[in-house]
Amino acid sequence: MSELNQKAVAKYQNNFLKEVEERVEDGEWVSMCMQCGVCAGSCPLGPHWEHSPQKIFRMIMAGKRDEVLTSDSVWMCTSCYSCIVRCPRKLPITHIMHGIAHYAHRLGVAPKGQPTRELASVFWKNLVKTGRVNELKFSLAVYFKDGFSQGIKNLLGMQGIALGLVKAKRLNPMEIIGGHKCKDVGGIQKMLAKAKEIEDRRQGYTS
Amino acid sequence: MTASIATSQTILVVGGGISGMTAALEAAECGKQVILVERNATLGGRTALLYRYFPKMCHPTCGMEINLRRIKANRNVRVMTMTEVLDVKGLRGDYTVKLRLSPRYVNSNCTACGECAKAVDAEIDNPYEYNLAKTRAAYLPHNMAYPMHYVLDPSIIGTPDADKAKAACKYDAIELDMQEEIVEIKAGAIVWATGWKPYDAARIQPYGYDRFANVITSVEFERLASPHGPTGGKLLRPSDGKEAKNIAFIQCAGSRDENHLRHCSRICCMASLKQTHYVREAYGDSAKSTIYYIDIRVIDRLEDFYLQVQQDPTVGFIKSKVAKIVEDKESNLVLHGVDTEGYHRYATTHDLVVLAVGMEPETNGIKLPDDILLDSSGFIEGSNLPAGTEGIYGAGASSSPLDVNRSVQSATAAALRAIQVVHKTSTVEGVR
Amino acid sequence: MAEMKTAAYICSGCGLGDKLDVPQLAKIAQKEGKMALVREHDFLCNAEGVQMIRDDIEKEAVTHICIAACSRRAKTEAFNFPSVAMTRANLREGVIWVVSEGADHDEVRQEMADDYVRMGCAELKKAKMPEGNPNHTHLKNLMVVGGGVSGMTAAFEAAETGYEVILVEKQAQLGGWADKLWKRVPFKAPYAEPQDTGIAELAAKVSSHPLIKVCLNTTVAETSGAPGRFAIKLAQESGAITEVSAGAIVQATGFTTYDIAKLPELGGGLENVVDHAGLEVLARAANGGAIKRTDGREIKSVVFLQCAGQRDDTGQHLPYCSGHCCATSIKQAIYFKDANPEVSTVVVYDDLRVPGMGEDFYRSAQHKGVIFAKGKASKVETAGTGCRVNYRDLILDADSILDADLVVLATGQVPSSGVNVVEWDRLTKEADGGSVEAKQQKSELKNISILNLTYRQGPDVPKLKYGFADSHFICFPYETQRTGIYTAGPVRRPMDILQATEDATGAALKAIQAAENASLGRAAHPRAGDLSYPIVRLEGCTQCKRCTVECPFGAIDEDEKRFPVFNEQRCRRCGTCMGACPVRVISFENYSVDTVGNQIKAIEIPDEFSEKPRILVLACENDAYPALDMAGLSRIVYSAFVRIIPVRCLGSVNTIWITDALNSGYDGVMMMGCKKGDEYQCHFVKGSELAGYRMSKIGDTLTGMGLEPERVSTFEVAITDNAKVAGFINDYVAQLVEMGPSPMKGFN
Amino acid sequence: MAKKNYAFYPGCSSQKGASASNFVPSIGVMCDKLDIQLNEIPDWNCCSASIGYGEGGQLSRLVLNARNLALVEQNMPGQDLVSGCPACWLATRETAEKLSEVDSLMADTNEALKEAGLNFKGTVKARHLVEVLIEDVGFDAMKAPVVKPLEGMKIAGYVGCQTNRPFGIAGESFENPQYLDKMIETVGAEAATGYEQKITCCGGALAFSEPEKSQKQIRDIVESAYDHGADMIVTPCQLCQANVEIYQSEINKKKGTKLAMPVVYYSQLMTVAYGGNAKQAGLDGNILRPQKLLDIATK
Repeated sequence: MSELNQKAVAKYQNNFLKEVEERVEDGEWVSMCMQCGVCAGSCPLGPHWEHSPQKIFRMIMAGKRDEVLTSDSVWMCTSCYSCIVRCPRKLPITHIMHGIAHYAHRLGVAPKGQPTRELASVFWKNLVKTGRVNELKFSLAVYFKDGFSQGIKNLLGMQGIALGLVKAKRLNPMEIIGGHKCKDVGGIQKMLAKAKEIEDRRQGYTS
Repeated sequence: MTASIATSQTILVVGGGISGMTAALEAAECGKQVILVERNATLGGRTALLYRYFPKMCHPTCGMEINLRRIKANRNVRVMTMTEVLDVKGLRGDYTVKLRLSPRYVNSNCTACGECAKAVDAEIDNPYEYNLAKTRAAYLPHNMAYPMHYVLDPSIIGTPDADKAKAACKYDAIELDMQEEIVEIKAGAIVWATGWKPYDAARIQPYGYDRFANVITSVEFERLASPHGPTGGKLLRPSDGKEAKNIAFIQCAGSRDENHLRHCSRICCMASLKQTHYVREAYGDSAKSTIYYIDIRVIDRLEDFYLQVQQDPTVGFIKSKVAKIVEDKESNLVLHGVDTEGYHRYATTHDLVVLAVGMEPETNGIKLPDDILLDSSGFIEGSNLPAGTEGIYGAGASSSPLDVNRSVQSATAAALRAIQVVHKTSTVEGVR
Repeated sequence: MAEMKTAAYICSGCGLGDKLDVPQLAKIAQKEGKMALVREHDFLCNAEGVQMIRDDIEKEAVTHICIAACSRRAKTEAFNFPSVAMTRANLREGVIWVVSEGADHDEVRQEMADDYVRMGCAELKKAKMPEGNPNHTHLKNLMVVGGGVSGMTAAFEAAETGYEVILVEKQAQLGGWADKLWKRVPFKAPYAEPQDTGIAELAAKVSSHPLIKVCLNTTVAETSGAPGRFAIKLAQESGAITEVSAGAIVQATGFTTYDIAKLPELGGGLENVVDHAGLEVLARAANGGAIKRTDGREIKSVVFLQCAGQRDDTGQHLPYCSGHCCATSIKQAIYFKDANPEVSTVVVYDDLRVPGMGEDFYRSAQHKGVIFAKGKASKVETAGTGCRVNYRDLILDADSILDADLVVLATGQVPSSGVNVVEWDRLTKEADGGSVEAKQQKSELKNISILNLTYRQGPDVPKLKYGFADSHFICFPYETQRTGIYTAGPVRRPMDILQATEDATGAALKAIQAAENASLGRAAHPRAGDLSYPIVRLEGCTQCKRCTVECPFGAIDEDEKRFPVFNEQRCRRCGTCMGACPVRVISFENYSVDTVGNQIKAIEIPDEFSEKPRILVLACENDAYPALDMAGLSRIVYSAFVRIIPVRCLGSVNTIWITDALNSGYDGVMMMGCKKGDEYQCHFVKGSELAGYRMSKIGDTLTGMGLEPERVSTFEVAITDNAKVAGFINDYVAQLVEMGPSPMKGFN
Repeated sequence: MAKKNYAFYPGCSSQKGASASNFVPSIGVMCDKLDIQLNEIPDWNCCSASIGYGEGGQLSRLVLNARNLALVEQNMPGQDLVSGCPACWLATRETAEKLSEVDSLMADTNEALKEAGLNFKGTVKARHLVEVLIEDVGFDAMKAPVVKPLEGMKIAGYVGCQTNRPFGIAGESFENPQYLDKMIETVGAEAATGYEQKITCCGGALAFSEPEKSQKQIRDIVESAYDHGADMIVTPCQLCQANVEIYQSEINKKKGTKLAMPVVYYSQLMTVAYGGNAKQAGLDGNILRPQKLLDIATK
């Protein structure tokens, strides 16, 4: 168990709802759920996950901390916002799902090898580095995330698509050398570091 | 503008549905002078358009018959239909109310013989059938209409149809030059009983009321079930007239929803439970009703009714707010969602979907006296004036989403409050 | 009284003149109907026609008029002549609109119209203008029984309307259950926070009101009389009796809470398990601070179990839902959250029932962190220093547990409604039959009576179900079967404070109205304003007691000689007594054995070779008659062989009408009334049931007359059955044609 | 007529050689015809997209978007921020709304922005290019420059998610928005009515990480367009365009289908209707050749 996680367990004891309310983006909305299930039925990834949003909310209220934080389901959000626009209690469900996923990742308890989790990390690194995302680098990083040989396999599998894009000038192989970046990368990086510092303070990771 | 036709001892009741009729009658049967104004061409309001009441499964028109008989027998009540309140001025005990009387184009000579309807060709959507059917543009609102007079739809005025109607009437009942009138009346107290309207189902977009012919509302379903309705009481679906045997009832269609109505409309659970009876009545064991709900809200003795429906093998319950409806090629409807009791995903096909639409107060959309205080949903909560200085009282579904029984209680209470005002005013004036 | 002068007016408008031989109708009215004056008019309901009638009344001293035109339900504003007796021959809805079109049917159509004119004239000759009950009453004050929210509200609202009130409360102070609450559920926007009960203020206003006399420590020892003249004996705790009188009564005796000791599986009886009332005690003690248990320990976690002993389908507990408990648990959970947001509050519910704006209160609690778990509790046991709740989490579909310092059981309301008069009636019969045990039980039962009515039909207001003294009717929630006595608040239906306040205000109006109407000699609902009243020729009475037993409203007592004593102010004018009376000594001025009997005998019966059967239809005026009218309005055709007479209620049908009809050569009789049974629709309670019962006994008579029992049939007709009723008629006519003409034909 | 100025936020996908780069010229032609002047925000940064949440906290993501808003506020006063990419628009608009609602977040954001030498007061409105077309230009004005009506084409208007939810176009339904069909008709083509996959999510956010699931969505979207007799799909979403277009071959490979439904971005349609050539419309950038459109463009 990671240190952050241990600290969180100690801090909140059995009050997982409170933990979520304080530390998860829009977590204070969780208690407003009335278990109607419209989110569960609206999610395009519905047939694929184990826990619907509404069930996740009930699990939070019932103190099922481990089950929630290790759930694969919270990583399956496509950000389509169908749940949000239909929720009769106007819960920002998309954001809460993102928030739970982020929190689980932060504590280091999110499911290992969860593809979206890995992708998200790569994406963010890519972003922080230049202030903009470089699609080619990003894609390559994703394909090679499970090691070199798997990366080659992935790449071969997708080469038709990649070639098509290259042909259509929508994937530039030259990007690998240079590519786009913001001028004020330094400022952006400082700004992001500051944001994290503030948020950590607010959420009680640091005092 | 014509002269005043009432005094400060008069109680004005606004709205001629069951609440308004009740308030008017209860006050009148205590000996008070009452003016009952109704915007439509007939008294009766929404309950007159229902097939049966829960939980007794009796007919709303039965009670209406009694109330109409009370009105016919009571000289203290003056009924004004096609009349709307434009403005209320003054204070408790001394209101001046401006009324607009829309032309009916038919006077009280009308004997309801029906010759004018036979003469006209134009048809209009019948508002008393929730537009599920057409009616001739000269029409009697319904069989229980009071006054029992025909109406000409304004759309035919100035057309040859209007002249045909006039020519067909042997009793000089049709007055094509009838004009809108504005009158002012005095009143000591006002009971505001303007009732409710079904929430606009088209706004609940995932359910496709505006796109799918076989998604209808609970009030429309009442008309389908009524032997006086457009299908003669047969449960036929609108798209193809096929018998609708497998029917979904979707609860909280608009209610308990911050995108629509914040409040719970109270009546819808019982209304749907009642409507499962219609389906069973029509098709026996081959009927199939499914209720999709969040919480079944049937309080007090109504629980008996719920229990009875639960025991009906043709009725199923799914705890779920339906996420969306898709129409298939045969115009059947596929409901998508998740049964939250234990999490079961479904995609179920139904012949017909009935949306248990919420009650929106009719106060949303009409001009109200300034001193009426509304709650967040637009129901009349009370008065802006200090306690004891108010003289306008909400009654029935204008004050809260109420069922008929509670509306009548509320209207009776409002009638007493109105009587208190005219009593106190008269005491002060030394009239009593 | 002025000398009777009759007139008949025959309208030829609305196609009557085209389809019927109006001069012939006029001739019938004159020759057979013996009308002093007969006039035809081509548009009787217009100003000119009405003026003609008015002129006759004024100038020709006409006292009785028969309008032969449209249905009695139509054109009531035009044909409104309050100073004369009036009958209506229904030629439009009853004849030309329902008889098949075409010359082939001219003959039967005309015969039908002829008969209706004969009947209208015949009825008129027996009808009198109701003069009103000469026994006027003068009391207009109210007695309100029960000093809780409902009773205080009823008393205060009546007093504010200007009526004096006697408020009777058995406790030493006003307030009732509501006074024991720390706060009440919100009744105003934003519906988010518990609010002050306001009970102390209300009690103060009531106590100091100049028109209210508050009697504490007092119960009702006896109630006799009728609206406008109730005589009441009040018993003080000391045993002293005071006699008072009142014009009408509101019974607002509230409820008791369901005993949690009956719920051991949910921990009822354990130290740290309380009901809502128990929690209010703790909350009041905390006075806004941290809520503590009786052992002084601060409560850090609390679980509310909804529907405890309610919605029970096992027959052990309350089968109904008390309606307020979800909001009450929400309110109490908020007590905890407001005192200390860290307190864990879980509400275990099956359906969360907060109708209307209660949804906002639910949201408010969720916002404050109250957790709602859809689940069913199976067991509550002591664990550690608190309790353990075992429940099935219905969302997670898993058996779960919750540990809490305190468990609150949301139990229901049990009405304090006094004696079950059905039980009373059974015991009375057994006691009269000599059962000592029944006599004993009866006297025990009397101890719990609230009103101690001296009525023949028991000491309290009849209950509808589960002990609640509610109205049976959707449209008329204030209907009770005891005129001038209205129930209000949780005694009639489980309810919260807001509803009880509305209910009590309405009940106050009804009580005032009952007293006012009694003082004018008028009937109460549903024949409000009716001035006719039962007149009995006691000299002919055989003391059979049928009228006293069958009166649905307990209006008729018996004197010591077992003669019926009519309390007219209690009477609703349904005529059930008239229908019951075997010696036909009961009548109303405008509705009697003769007014109907004369109509029956007035028609012309074709001979047995004519192939024209005649069927008498006695139709309930509230449902069947309007349905027949609407069949006309919709031009639904039915047989021209029927002759329809509206009756106030099938309960008023005296069997003599049936036997007279059959003796006169009618081929059959149809009785059309409303639905019977538990969900009866009769506004006079049991008219159609009584009719059914009486007709089941008529079989022997028919056999004696050599008639088939099918010649008398009862039909259930709802007001919407306009197409169905035509079918009933046509089918029945076909059945009778098949059966052949009545053998009684031609014996007269 | 004077051109109306907007602060343009192209987003990462519109950079040269990126997946939405081929739309850039068509946006240019379209805006030119409609008197819209797009001024690129200097040194704009990534919005963090739908996937940034995994690693980036809420405040980090707000700050990223606030930086762009602050750049507009500081450098391009009075101009609305406009993006052609729904993800960029959505993230920016959500940020603008959240910051205006929650004062503490605004304060925290500005504390972080200070590190990049910026400050945001909350005066900038974030809008989608389609919003600008509908609300500021209007359908009539959109129709005016049409010189080559797209007659004989039946097009399925695929709105997708993020241009539609949670904000969408004012007055439009989340479940059945009409504006795209109206735009199709405005340029003279026929809209495939009853296209029920109009608002289905294409799963773009999970295209890399959950390809099977995402491709299932795409298959439904494309097959329904075939069912409705559409010649092509048009979308206001750059991500949807890429996703729905490029994976069809992959689906064919795995599932044995023969999907080849061209998918275009709306500005491509308009450019052709406004008389632009194939290159201006960026049609060479489409992997699945929109033949009918090409025919009209080269006519």
